[in-house]
Amino acid sequence: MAVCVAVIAKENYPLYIKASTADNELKFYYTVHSSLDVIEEKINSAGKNANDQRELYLGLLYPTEDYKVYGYVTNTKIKFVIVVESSNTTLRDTEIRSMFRKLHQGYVDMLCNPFYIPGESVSSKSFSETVISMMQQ
Amino acid sequence: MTIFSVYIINKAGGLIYQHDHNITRPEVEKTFSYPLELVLKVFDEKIVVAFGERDGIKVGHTLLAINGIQTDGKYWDGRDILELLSHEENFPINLKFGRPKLTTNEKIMLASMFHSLFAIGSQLSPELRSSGIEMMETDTFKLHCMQTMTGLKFIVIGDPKQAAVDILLKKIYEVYADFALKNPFYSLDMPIRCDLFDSNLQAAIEQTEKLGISNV
Amino acid sequence: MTIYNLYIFDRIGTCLYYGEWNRKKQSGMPRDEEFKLMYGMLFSIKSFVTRISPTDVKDGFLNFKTSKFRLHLYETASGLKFVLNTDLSVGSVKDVLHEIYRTIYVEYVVKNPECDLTRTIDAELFKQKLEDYVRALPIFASRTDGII
Amino acid sequence: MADDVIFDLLHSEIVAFLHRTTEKDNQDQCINKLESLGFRIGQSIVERFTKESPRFKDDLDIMKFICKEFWSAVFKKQVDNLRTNHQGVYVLQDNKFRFLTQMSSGKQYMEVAPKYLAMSCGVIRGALANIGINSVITAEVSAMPSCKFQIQLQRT
Amino acid sequence: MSRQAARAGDPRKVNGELFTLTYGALVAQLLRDYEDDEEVNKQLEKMGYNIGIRLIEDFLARSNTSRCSDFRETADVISKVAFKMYLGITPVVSNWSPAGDEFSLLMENNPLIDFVELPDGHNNLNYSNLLCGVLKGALEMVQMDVEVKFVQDQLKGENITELRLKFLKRLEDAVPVGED
Repeated sequence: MAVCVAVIAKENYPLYIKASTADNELKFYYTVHSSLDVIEEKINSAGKNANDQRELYLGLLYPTEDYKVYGYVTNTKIKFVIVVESSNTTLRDTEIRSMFRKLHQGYVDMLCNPFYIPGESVSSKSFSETVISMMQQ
Repeated sequence: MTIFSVYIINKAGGLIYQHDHNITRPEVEKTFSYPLELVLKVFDEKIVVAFGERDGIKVGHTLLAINGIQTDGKYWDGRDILELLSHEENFPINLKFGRPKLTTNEKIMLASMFHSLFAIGSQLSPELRSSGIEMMETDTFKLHCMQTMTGLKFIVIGDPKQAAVDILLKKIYEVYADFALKNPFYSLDMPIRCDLFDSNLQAAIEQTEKLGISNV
Repeated sequence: MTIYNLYIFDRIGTCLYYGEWNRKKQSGMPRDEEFKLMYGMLFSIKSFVTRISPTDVKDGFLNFKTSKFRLHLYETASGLKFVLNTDLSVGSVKDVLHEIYRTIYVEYVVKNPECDLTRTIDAELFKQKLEDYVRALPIFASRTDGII
Repeated sequence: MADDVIFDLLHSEIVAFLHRTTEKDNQDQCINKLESLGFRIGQSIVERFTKESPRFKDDLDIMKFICKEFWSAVFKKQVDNLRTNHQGVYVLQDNKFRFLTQMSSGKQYMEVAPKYLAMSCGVIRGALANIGINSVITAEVSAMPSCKFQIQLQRT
Repeated sequence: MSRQAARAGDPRKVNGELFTLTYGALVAQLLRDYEDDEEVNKQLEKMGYNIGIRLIEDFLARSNTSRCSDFRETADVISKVAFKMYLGITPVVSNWSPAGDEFSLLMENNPLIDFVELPDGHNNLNYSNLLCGVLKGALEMVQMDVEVKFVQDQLKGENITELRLKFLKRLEDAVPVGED
């Protein structure tokens, strides 16, 4: 399903990034990186608009030839990015939303581990399992 | 209804009469395998259940007999009981537990204990000119005490629901006056040993027990 | 009806609290001696009751009465003893004492981290709550109020 | 509710533990530790509480959230009064603060009140920090069980 | 949907999480301060003991339980009443010793370890050791001297969390000074 999942700290450095294949990791690193500007833009523009723009899910950030990049930002300014293949037409908006919800829940639980130090890169086994399950569906 | 026992205590706290009327003490016999699922301890030179309850055996019960033979305090057949029960080869073993009958010494001790409790009860009174303890209520019995002008205490222990105990106490006082005091061989403050006293007391108790029933 | 006084003892006999309302007579000894005598008496009564009882006791001693007052005991499984002296017209106060334990002692002593559970209670809030509670009881009536 | 009790007792014991394991003349260290424990708790708890909620509009929106939903969840009631000077200082008054209600209604134990407030200050600061507001928080008690929290926002 | 409705969680759950998170923060802090698993276990047990001697009063006041005179009864009350009341779980009572003086409490969902992933190198840490102290302190107040320890822990990859309680002795009521 997802080919890349990333969690970005509020200061815009990656806390976690996972690609479906190791070869692609560097490539997606750039994809994710360039999506951050779009996210910032979306958040800032939302602030000026009406109340209904205050959803956490940001929708499709941008499509490329091969991929679609989706974004989500929590109230604590943690950004989630999910990259899927453009060729995958079975994925609707609702599926993407539910993937983000799962990711968010996983992140919240991970943060609640008392031994995790907020702001450090994520090494939790159970969080990884959540992400991997999203890539294998 | 039920009257359990009667005590008469002289003004010095000495027990001068005691009668157990209607006491059925619980006894439970059970064969145990090793290890014993009860915690026992030595208390007052007897083996007593400290913790753990099985089939009617309760905390506080005394070990009365082993394999049908009575225990002798901490010992049985000349052997230390706790030691005996710690060895697997002595099992299975049949143990009889229950509340043992009070010995005469214990009754004398309890009487003198009550004698001082009676006085402390009065001393700690928050109200002027209080008597000592006249009635004591527990979940298993009620104790009634009447002290005469001469300092003699008549005590009746009965079922918590037994009625008319105060009448019985007065009656016992009369029986005492008629059959102990008036007996030329009775000397004051000494133990009462007198058949007529016994039989009249018995009759008074039985009458009270019947009265209790009709009152319900 | 009248409440004379209340003693609260811990499991080793320390008097944690003493309060008195319509007490008419003092014991004629220093307070701490009185506490020792009271606790000693309760201890002996409990022992007396378990020995003399014809059957197995569960709660054991509940109360005694003299010609002038009734002493009530409520003991928790943790060994706290609440002792209330009332006049003779007052019946069972088990519920009252349980309520003092549950809503006042537990709330304002046990849950007050500054209270040491083994020492005399000095928490004002506890004392005030207890005072309010006792004075509002139907069985509390000062004789000076002219109640017959 | 019964499980409030274990939380209250745990809180009291953490305070007592840090109090007895820090030196008498260094009680600031005890307060600091309580504060930093609270900070970490605040970070986690706010992440959970805001999981389903829409994004905040502005600082005031955040402060209202702290006074209502957050306070209710953590301290079992809402803040009684919220005031601001519109220059980044907010004063939250709670007339019956959770950790003081069973201790005193008046001046008794006033001198020990700070250690029972330190963790809470940390929790609030941690929560605010995680939703993007750095702040300095002080608690003030003039008569228990009432308590005032002053939150000074730090703009960087 | 109103903002309130969106944010206000189930209060019971929220409170449980607050407890779990606070406990977690405490353990993490102790581990930083003491750096030694055994020492942290010891401190946690001590703190638990202090909580236990207070919690028992709340428990007795709420449940109106009288003193237990049998360890099986104790086991039942701990599992079905106390754990249920304070942690919302009912551990399974099992593995009784032949003499009836030892049993285990089996927990599948110990709320203390929700979210917790133990860092490497802490195999001797009994993360939930507070519970041992709580039980020990509480039982001591009702005249039971009991040894409590963890024998299995899901945090260490075991299938279940197992707490073992061993009855040591009955504590006697204190005899007042000057009495027999």
